[in-house]
Amino acid sequence: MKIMLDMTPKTITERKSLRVNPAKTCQPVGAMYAALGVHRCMPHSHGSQGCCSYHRTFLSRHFKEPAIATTSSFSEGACVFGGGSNLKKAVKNIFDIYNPDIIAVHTTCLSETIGDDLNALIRELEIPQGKLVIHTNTPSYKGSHVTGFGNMMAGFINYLSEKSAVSNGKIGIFPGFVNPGDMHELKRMAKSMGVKYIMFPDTDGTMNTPITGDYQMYPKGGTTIDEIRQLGGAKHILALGELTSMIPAMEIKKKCDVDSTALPYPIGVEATDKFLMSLSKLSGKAITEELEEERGQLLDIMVDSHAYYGDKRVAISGDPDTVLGLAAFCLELGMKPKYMLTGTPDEKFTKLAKEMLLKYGVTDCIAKANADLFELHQLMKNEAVDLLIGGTHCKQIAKAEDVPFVRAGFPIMDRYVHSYMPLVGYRGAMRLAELMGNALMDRQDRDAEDKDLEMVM
Amino acid sequence: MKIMLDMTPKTITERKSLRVNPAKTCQPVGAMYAALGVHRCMPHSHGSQGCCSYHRTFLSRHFKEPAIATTSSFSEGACVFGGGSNLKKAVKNIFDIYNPDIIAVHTTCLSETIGDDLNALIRELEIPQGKLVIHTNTPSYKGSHVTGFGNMMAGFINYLSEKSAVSNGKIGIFPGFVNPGDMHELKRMAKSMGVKYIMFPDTDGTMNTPITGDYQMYPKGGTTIDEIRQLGGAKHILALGELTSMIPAMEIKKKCDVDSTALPYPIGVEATDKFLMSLSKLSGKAITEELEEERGQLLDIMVDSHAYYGDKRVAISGDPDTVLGLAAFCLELGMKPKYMLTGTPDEKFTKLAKEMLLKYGVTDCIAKANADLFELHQLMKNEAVDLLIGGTHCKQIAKAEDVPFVRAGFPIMDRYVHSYMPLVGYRGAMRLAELMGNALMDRQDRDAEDKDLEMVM
Amino acid sequence: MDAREAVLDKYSGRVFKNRKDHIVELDEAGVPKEIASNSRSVPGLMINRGCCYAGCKGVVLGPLRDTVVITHGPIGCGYYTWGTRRNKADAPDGRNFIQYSFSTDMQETDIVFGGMKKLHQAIKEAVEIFQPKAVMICSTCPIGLIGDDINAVAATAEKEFGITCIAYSCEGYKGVSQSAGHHIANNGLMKRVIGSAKDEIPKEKKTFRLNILGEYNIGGDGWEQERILKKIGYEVVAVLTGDGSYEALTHAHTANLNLVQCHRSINYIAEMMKTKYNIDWIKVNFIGIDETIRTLREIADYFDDETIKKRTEEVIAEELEEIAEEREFYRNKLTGKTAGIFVGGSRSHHYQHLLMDFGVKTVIAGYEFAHRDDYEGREVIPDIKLDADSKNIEQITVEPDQQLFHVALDKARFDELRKKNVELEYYKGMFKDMGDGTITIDDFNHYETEKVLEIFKPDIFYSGIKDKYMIMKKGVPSNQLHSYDYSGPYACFKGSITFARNTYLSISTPAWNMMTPPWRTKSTLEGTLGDENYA
Amino acid sequence: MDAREAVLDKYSGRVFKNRKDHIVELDEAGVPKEIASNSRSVPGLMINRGCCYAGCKGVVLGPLRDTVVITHGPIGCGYYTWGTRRNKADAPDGRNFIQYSFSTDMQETDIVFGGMKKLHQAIKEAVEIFQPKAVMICSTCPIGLIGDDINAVAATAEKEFGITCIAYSCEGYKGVSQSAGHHIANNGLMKRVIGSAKDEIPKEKKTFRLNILGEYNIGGDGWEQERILKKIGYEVVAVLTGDGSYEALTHAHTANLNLVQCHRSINYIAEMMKTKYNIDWIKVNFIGIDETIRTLREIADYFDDETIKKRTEEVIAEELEEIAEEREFYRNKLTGKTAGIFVGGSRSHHYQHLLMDFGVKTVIAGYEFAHRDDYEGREVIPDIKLDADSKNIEQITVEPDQQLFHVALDKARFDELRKKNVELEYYKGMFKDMGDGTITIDDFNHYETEKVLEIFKPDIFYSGIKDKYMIMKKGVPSNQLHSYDYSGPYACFKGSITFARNTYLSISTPAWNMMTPPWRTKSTLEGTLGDENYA
Repeated sequence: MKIMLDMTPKTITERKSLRVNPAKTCQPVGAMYAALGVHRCMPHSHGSQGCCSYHRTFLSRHFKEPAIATTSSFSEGACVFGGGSNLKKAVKNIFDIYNPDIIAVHTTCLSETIGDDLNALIRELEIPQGKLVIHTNTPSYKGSHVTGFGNMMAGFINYLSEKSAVSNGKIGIFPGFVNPGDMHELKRMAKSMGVKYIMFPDTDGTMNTPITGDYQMYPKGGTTIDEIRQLGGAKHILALGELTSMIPAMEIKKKCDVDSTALPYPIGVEATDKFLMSLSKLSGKAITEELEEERGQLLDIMVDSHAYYGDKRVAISGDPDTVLGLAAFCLELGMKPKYMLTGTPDEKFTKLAKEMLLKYGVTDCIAKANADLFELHQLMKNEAVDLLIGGTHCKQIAKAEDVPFVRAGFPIMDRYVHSYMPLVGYRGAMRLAELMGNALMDRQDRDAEDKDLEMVM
Repeated sequence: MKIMLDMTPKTITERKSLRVNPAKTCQPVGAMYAALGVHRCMPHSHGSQGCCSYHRTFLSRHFKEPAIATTSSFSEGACVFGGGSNLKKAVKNIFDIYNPDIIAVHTTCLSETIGDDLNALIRELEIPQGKLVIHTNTPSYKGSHVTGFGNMMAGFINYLSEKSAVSNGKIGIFPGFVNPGDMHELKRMAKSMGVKYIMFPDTDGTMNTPITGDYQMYPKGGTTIDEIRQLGGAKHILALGELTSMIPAMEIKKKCDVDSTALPYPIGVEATDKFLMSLSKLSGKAITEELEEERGQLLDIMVDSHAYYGDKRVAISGDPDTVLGLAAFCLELGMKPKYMLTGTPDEKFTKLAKEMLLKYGVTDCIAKANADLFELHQLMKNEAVDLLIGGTHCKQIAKAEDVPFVRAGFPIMDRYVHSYMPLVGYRGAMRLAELMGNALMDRQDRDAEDKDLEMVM
Repeated sequence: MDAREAVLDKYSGRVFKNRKDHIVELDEAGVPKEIASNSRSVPGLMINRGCCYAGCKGVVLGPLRDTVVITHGPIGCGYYTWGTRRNKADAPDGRNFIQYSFSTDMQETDIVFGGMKKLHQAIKEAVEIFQPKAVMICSTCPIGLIGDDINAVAATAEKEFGITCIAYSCEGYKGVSQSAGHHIANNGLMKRVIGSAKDEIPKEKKTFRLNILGEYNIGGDGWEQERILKKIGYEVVAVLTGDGSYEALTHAHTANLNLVQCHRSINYIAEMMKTKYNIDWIKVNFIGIDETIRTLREIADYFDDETIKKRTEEVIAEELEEIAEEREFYRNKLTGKTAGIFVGGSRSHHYQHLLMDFGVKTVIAGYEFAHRDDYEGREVIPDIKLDADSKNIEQITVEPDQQLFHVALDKARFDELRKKNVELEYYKGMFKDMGDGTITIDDFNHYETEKVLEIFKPDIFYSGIKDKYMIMKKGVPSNQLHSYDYSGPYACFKGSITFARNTYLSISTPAWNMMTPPWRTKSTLEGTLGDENYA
Repeated sequence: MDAREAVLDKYSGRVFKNRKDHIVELDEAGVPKEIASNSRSVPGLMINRGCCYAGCKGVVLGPLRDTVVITHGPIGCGYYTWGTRRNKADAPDGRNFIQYSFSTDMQETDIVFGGMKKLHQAIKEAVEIFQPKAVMICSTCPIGLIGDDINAVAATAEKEFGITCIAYSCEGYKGVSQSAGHHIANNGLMKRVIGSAKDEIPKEKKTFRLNILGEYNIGGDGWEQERILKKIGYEVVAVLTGDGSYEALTHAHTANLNLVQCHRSINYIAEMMKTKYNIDWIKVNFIGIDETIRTLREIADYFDDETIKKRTEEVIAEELEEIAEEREFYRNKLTGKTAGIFVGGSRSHHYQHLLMDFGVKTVIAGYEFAHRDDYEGREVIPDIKLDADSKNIEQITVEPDQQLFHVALDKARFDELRKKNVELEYYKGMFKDMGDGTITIDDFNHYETEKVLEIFKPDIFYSGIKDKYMIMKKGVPSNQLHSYDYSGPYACFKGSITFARNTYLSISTPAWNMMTPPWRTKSTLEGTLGDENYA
């Protein structure tokens, strides 16, 4: 029988060199996304123009929003003589024509391999009064898009954040590589408590903008340059995503001696508890009744619907902190993660996954970093699951194996609205519970014989 | 071939007397729901104990929450001698044992047929100091649960609302027969604008309560008795649901000379615009940037995803104002309502439906009040649709006809989380767009040949 | 203050006087206790009982799949009994009315001017559109008051449309609970349906033909019982009424033995079939592993056939083998837990055995609408005084049908079986299996449920949907034993595992450990700030 | 200030000097204009162009379904070209690699120490796991710099694994756009694949064997063309490269005629096959109803066969009949609208015809990576001066293959066809179909797109995903002509209706009328308060 992904054999053979159906992409696109979370910032890709084109496309496909960015448009000559001249022209043109307040340059595998010294190149630029150019190094052959996201944040901090003798009392929140809807929800929770914070980066207001008939190249959202400066005087940083936000957290310590606390993405009950308690401890503000009520509502839902999740085996693929967060909530719902896979090569993922699984006594879950979807598919062919959670690229596996599929994480290229909606916080967990519950119950209904279709569930 | 609802013939024959698979239920359950939206109130069913049992069950199945209510437990003797004695005993016991602040009595077909004079019976009760007993008449053989909801509101107003020479400046909001999640969203919008309002009734906080290990028979939510009193001095009432809220709107006019404006449920763009503009006009408060931004985001989503809705034929079944609201948003998305059916017998529904359809140039939609799901199914057998929207009872039709199905309205007995989430407001419309979009796109994916399964959509 | 007193403590005056006799503490197994039951509920107490209509249409008649059951009255009652009871049915020919709800949807004018014409027209439409095997009519509260003669309408329709048409005057206010409705439904079925095909009784000595009475196939329980019985070699003539059919019921008189699963709802028919057709009945219980084994052996014993006995043991062994591993797993997980059970008729008794199979002790149990015999055993029946509410329910008497009379079981064999505690023409009731300080409540209410939860702190509490969410808000896992929480079957061997699994999942779902926000137990100032620090 | 000046107004200095020659206003149809194209983009301008790799792997090689195409480089490039271009493929035997992405996922150590070993190992693994018909290797930016000899690796692998293995040095920085990649891919296919089966040319006089060149089967366009062509009586030997296969390409030399759909991406192969095999090519256009008719008639004319000609007219009539009603409907809805089209190679030209079928006038058009001939017609080719970037792209020359040489078309017939404007060995370019104040922009950028939208206010603007959301934020409907907004096919008769329908839905979706909140145009104090008042 001819089926989807028919060339994937069940037998798993070791692959040392061939990557098939990756579960990660390259650093620059993460850097571009981070830069889009800064107010009046133009992300700039220093390399061939294909990179910039691909990254803008990737982001537009997920967010259904314009993803502005420029490129140094390397030609063969630039490879020989270095990209300095292209950067210089580009920066001049960008300020002339698109007039951002800041240009955030990230490198590519090309400019990295050439060895362009961005520090030097930027020092030599003529930058208009009041404007800024900063950069980060994002070699595509190291880490993944998640690494690039952190590196770009570190670039901003390195250039802009100012060490301060006295704390400005604000809490820095690094939201991690999440959706505008998540950042919005993180801010709502902080606002509910009256916490003074700086969210960095912040794509809520830049990558989920209204349509009005009047296109704004720089919408009113995004972390302001001033806020990034002030991060250097923050009281403390909550660095969400124990892998994602590590690089900028180390940078802000190094540059401005601001301490950070690493927290998991606040997905599910305990991780959200941790986030709120940390906010509360640092700010001295109480966790509000409103939030406590949402927590109780979430638990109410979890208790009410537990039978539909209990012992269900789940495969989760995506970015490392997202997979960890989703798995944590699945465990809280009584589900059993069977596969936890990320493409990002970072063994810390495996360590954290194992700790979490151990806590819930789950011993037969395969947790792997530096993995790909071809492997996930092969694993699923050998031992099936009840639910698959991941980005759009998993849909073929879901179809091939006829497994219920919940879209969560990056990228979701084949559905709408997701980027406006949170997965973080208690409200986000309610949404996740609904998505997973519906997927499982829809399947139960689909597979039910007519005599077994239930009117009440 | 044996299929779901196999006894439903395609040929439609006229039925004058036989109701098959109803799309409505009886008044008392609506009255019970309305009373559950009042703080420290015990709904009381004056009739046989089966009514109360069924109604509590119905509400618990939809909300996954306790639905408290007591009954007069009519026996055959009560039918002969009248229910006064039962009511008297009941009221005493309720105050003794369950200690509410107010008992809200509604009648049933039994006590109505007997002819119990509730005004007289209540006048004769010994009511503890500071406690209240009110009532409404909800004969099950008139209207539907929607009518009962309005009647119970009118009962509260009739007993409690106090006419005032000077306005207290508050806007009364009658939310209609909607979910706690909707009421929460209505309040959020009003709060965002700084409008002083009284929401009546308000099940946000009574029918979506947290789990804490400590059961509260009377949770902190619900409209307070004092607020219902103050409704009589309200500046104006926004009566949402042009059919649902008509009865209480007329009652508050009659009792306290407070004017009301009838508005459709704020489902979709224009209806939400109307609601906010009315709030703004009445309160003098501006519509906030936050809300305007949500509106723009909603429209952005609608534009981005229009191709998946465009020209899709949709069947909508449910309560009259809900069907009108859902149809309005479907039309705004470019969909074509093909059937709009409600079980509630009220020709105003048909009139409003036709006006709305005319505005969008849709001429082949069958809009019917006093209809049932058997008829809907027969219609769908004759001319198919692309999407079915309604409560759980539609699921068999969806399975029988293999039509994508979105659950919205009452009752949803076979899924979780829905009652916490809004359909009203711009955020509610985003959720609806996601639900409908996913249903349509999931179907496209399901039916796609492998070669046509799209990675980007 | 013992538990019973603590529960009653809040009540004063008339309520105390009423309720005190409905609550019984069972100190020691075997000591007989009397309980008040099957009497009017106290108005204003938030009870779980339904009405007569619910017992007649909702429980007994609803499951008949080939019959159009028209609810005659306003829309509500027909609506609420539509697809909500999980009495599954599967019509091989697709003629399945279980998915439908039929009603006359009475309007105000019908109440004023009478609904007989409307009912007649509704029957006409039902027959024309659906061509069912039979039409049944169930009236709701106002019908009795306005004086619609539904029997007359049914008789006319039967003649006019040439189809069996039976009316049930099961108005909601009749009796004190669903129980009245069971009785009315039983009467109607006995009078008009059971045995109406009048086919001859097979005369061969050895036939193993059974009816299962009081099995409504909730979650497929009946199917599981049929599977086991057929595997052993029995023929199931009719099930009353789970996945049942009018058609099968007309032949029910040809069975050799009636198995009574739910004693409360169907004992009337068992007795009447004994009188009319001399069919013996035994009280069975397919809920619980040991109970299923006991039941199967007793049925085999009844027929006293070596092949059947051998096959019975083989099937028991096979089934036990299949569940052995999971049984052990869940027994380990559940042993030592305690439970409460508040449900309708017989389940509060049946499920105690199933729980015991997994080491769970039932410390609280109660019936919603049982009679004294369901608690104390049928020996108390002669002592039960009927009150006015029960007297109003028609009692029918049947006469032996000499033509269709079965050969009697040998008297000596009967006595022998009884001596072996086979519940032949007998039900022992729930009390005999309880004791040890456990408590039983008849017609339990919301307040009492809260109270016993606080006193006994059970690990899980089985009740219905109206209680469920209240119980869980109190932090106690709660599963519905009316609807099996949309799972099942729970009957027989495999069903016991499904039940144990659901119970285990409900008790162990992680959410229970997270109910209290951590900041309520430890100050956020002492809270850990993540496991690691980048600083 | 005319439109062109308005667009250029913001530019100063070098940018102005560069861009002014890329923007052309076409006053009058038929007046030749020169446009600068296929030159380096200005750094910092937000352009829509991709890179050489995108043209080679993304466009030309990616659609081959039976071939494992390994991207040699870091993970990104392989990832972005995975499942995103909608070049549909359907392998009857399930051997379909279209759903897969293969890469060497180069790491830092590979960059430092070279990636040849890794590539070799990757090929080994690909062959062992997937057993493809062929392996192709496409290198990305760093590969050229670190000096991996991918041709050597390919040659070794070919020998070692006994499978065709072809390397393409299509590093992203080569050339100025995707265009360089097309050329590199074309060269590789010509050198190693096309005709490699070396099967004899059928000698019978009358065979109607076609290749379709430059058709990538986006949204199934190629399938629709094949359906029509087969219906008429043609045989399609190979499609380059939509739903294409290595296998079919090896036999492509046996076709009698090459149809060139996308001139830009594939004209190299058309020319080389003419030289090597003497296969004539004609520029066709299956986009648009009238264009499809014209194309079908010209192909029939080329073969000059009465049966084919007759069948052509029959098929045209049939297809027209099928779409007549909808064509009329959408023409009524769309007539008078204006459009802009900014897309890659030939579509900005092709779609103008399709739009005209429905009465929509294209007022702005631009190519992303076209050459002068795509604008001005092939007659300007001799005048085109190659700049350094283009010179770096390998030019290969092929020699006539005497054994596989086709019989030449009669010279007189050739001239006759050319006289009838059949584009035999010719493409007229886009300009000849424009004029009347419309504007053309080469290598359009974000700023210019915004600007022309403001000036021309078109009713719809066709572009790609990078522009789409910006355009719509400005209130202008925008559909993607790279991916057809996940719809299609748009080709031929039925496709035209699908296109018209999508266009109509995009223009008419009600949301456009609601963009401005009503309180922005009328004070809420004047706002109507509902239609009715209960007061």
